[in-house]
Amino acid sequence: MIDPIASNILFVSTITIMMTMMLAIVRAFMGPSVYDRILAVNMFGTKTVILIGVLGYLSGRPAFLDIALVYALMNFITTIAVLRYSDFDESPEPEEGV
Amino acid sequence: MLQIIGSVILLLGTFICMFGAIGLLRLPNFFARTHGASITDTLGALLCIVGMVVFTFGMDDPMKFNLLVVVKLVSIGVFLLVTSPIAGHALTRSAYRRGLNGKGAPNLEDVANLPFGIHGAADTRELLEGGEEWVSREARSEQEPNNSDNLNSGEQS
Amino acid sequence: MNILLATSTTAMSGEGVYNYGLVIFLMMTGLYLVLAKGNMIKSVIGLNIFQVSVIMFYVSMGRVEHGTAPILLEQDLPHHDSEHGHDNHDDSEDHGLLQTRSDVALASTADGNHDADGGTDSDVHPQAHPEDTEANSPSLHTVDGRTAYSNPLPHVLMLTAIVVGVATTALALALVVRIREYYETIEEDIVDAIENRLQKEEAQS
Amino acid sequence: MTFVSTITLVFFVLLAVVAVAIGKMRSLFAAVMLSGIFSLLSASLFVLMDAVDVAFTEAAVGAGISTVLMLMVLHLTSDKETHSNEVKVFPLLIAVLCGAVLLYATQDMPHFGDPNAYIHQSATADHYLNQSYDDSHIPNIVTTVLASYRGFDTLGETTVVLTAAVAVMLLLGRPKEEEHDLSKSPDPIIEVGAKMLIPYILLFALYVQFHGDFGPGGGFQAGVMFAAAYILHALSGTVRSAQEAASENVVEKLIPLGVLLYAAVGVWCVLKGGNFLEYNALDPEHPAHGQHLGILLVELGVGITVFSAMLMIFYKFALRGREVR
Repeated sequence: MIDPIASNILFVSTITIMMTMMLAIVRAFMGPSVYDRILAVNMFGTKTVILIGVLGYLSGRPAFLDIALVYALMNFITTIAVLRYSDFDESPEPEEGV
Repeated sequence: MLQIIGSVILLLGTFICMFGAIGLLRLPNFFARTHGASITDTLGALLCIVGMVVFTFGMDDPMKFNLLVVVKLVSIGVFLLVTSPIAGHALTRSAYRRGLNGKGAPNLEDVANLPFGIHGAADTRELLEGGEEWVSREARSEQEPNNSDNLNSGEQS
Repeated sequence: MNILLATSTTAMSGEGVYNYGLVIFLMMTGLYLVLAKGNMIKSVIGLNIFQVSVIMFYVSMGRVEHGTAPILLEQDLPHHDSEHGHDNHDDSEDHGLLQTRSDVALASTADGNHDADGGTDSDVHPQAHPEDTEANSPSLHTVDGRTAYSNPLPHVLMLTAIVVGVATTALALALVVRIREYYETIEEDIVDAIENRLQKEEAQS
Repeated sequence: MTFVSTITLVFFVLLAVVAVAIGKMRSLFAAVMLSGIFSLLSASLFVLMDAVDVAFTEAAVGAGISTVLMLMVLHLTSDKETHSNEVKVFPLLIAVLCGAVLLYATQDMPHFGDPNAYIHQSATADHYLNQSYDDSHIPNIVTTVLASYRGFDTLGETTVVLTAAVAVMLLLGRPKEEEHDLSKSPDPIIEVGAKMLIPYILLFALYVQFHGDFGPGGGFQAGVMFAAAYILHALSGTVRSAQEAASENVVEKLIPLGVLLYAAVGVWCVLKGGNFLEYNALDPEHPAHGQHLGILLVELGVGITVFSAMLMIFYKFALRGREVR
């Protein structure tokens, strides 16, 4: 059973997380350097973890936190991979955004 | 009641995340932006996790596989706490070594003079000698041009 | 009730067909990338977008409003009875998806062996009081007193499709790597030009 | 519209925006990073649409393995689009026309989330939802359908993974070990931190493999996660160290082993007097036990194949090395 007040607060939290995600997406679009994008993607991943957790509570089935755990893990692996393989270009100058 | 407390903590965490995201968007350069991202990845995310744990303790119904959920939450928290500083460190370091200059970029010579440096003073000195664009002009003029170790060469001392 | 619904009326539940519109937009973005971009990696990314859009299409078809994931709630496992006639949805007694598990439960209570396999995990804790849950919780997936599960079949199809998709993507990327090693480019038109020149030279010699 | 469907709509729109942005990015690296975001968004959407197993797979595959592979290929090839970004009329025309036709066709489609839609009324859906627990005593219907009702299909999909892995091995064999880029350890902090995590990742992968009957998860997801643990080992240290943990020879043999295990379960069913992959025959007294056993073994086979195929594909790309330009 989920308290109605708590449920409303969860709604607000979900909206906040989504706004956070949108801000991160904007940063990923803008760049300007590749590292900004990596940072934004990394943060977006963390926010996804939390969003999926909150959604689990909202739908009353928090057993699905497994997915969030996988996300936390994969996010890390992606970041490390990016850093291993990111000798893409010597010039760190701004790239064109959207 | 625990549910309300938990969700309020969660809300606080999400707000901190949003502040961090605003920082990510508005701060002037990469090194400053890492602050915003770090806040969301550590304090914000952890508050969210703590909120969810408290929330779980407030649930008293058939969905009461609380222990497993709490274990999962705690492992997510530990995971985030371990991975995001590592990722942040690696990212900033790699950006720094790749020569991402900016007003926020620390002066490596100053750092080298600190007693502990970035990874100990010796290492930082080595960085100074083998580094790239971020090295000061004097140092760069001295070093030979073809010394650009790539990102992966890392610590070989 | 087993007739294909040819027209959608506002009286029906559901939220319109916006999902299909957005899925088609995604699909066409992927298609455009595949067709228009000469860069092979960009094409592969376009294929991935296309793939995700197809997956999204299937999964969105499997969704049910107020539904939940197709992992049976403990209250729906056969040792529980979750029949709660709510109220006035008189015309929907034969929703296949929403069919209660309670009739199954009644039919199978004689088989006392159910608990031994499925009910031992902590996810399906047997001390359930579904009555309380359904009366109080705002986030329940109960329609007409029956739990609404989303359709598992699209999920299964798409789950395997994702893994196969990444395997085939790896194959495509391997081809891209080989092309790059041979032609030293990953742009289609340059590869074409090189091929043409090679053919001409062959014809001349 | 409920709250959840509103969020779903917002996510759909975000997904479309990100897709367009991917198309517009000149830098392929940025496009790959954005496709990571795309994958995360789509997985959130899967959770919103109650497809937790699909979300799980997308989480492990799309956000993890796929991005890693893309990055490796960018490293091996190049990361810039050389051509300008102008809109090409003919492909755009085709896309718009196709989209218009498809949009026209959606008028007859059932509404999003409509429980009266035919897909939910069909006999299969009804059977899966109402009978699967009695057939196999597994609460996760997706697992039952995947491994039991549609066992043939999954066997085929596993074979496709095997085939793709073999094809990648054929294309990218002949490693040039001296030149590859994971021959040096990157950073002690990354290395130590990753080493701390790897055992827990493996443990969690085992949990996903064997808990797939009760929650989201199963062979596909667990296989990818096992592979991810080894990939993390390679990325945080050297490929050499990962190969010491799982040598290429062994991995190579594991790829067909999983498919063979899967098929062997089917043959076992035949020998027991049932049809191919009819697990009921495995335990005639308790058909549900037979189902459980069969599903467990089959998922194990899938897990082994997916793990070894993904890891082998990673090895092949990692050991390829960049041509000297």
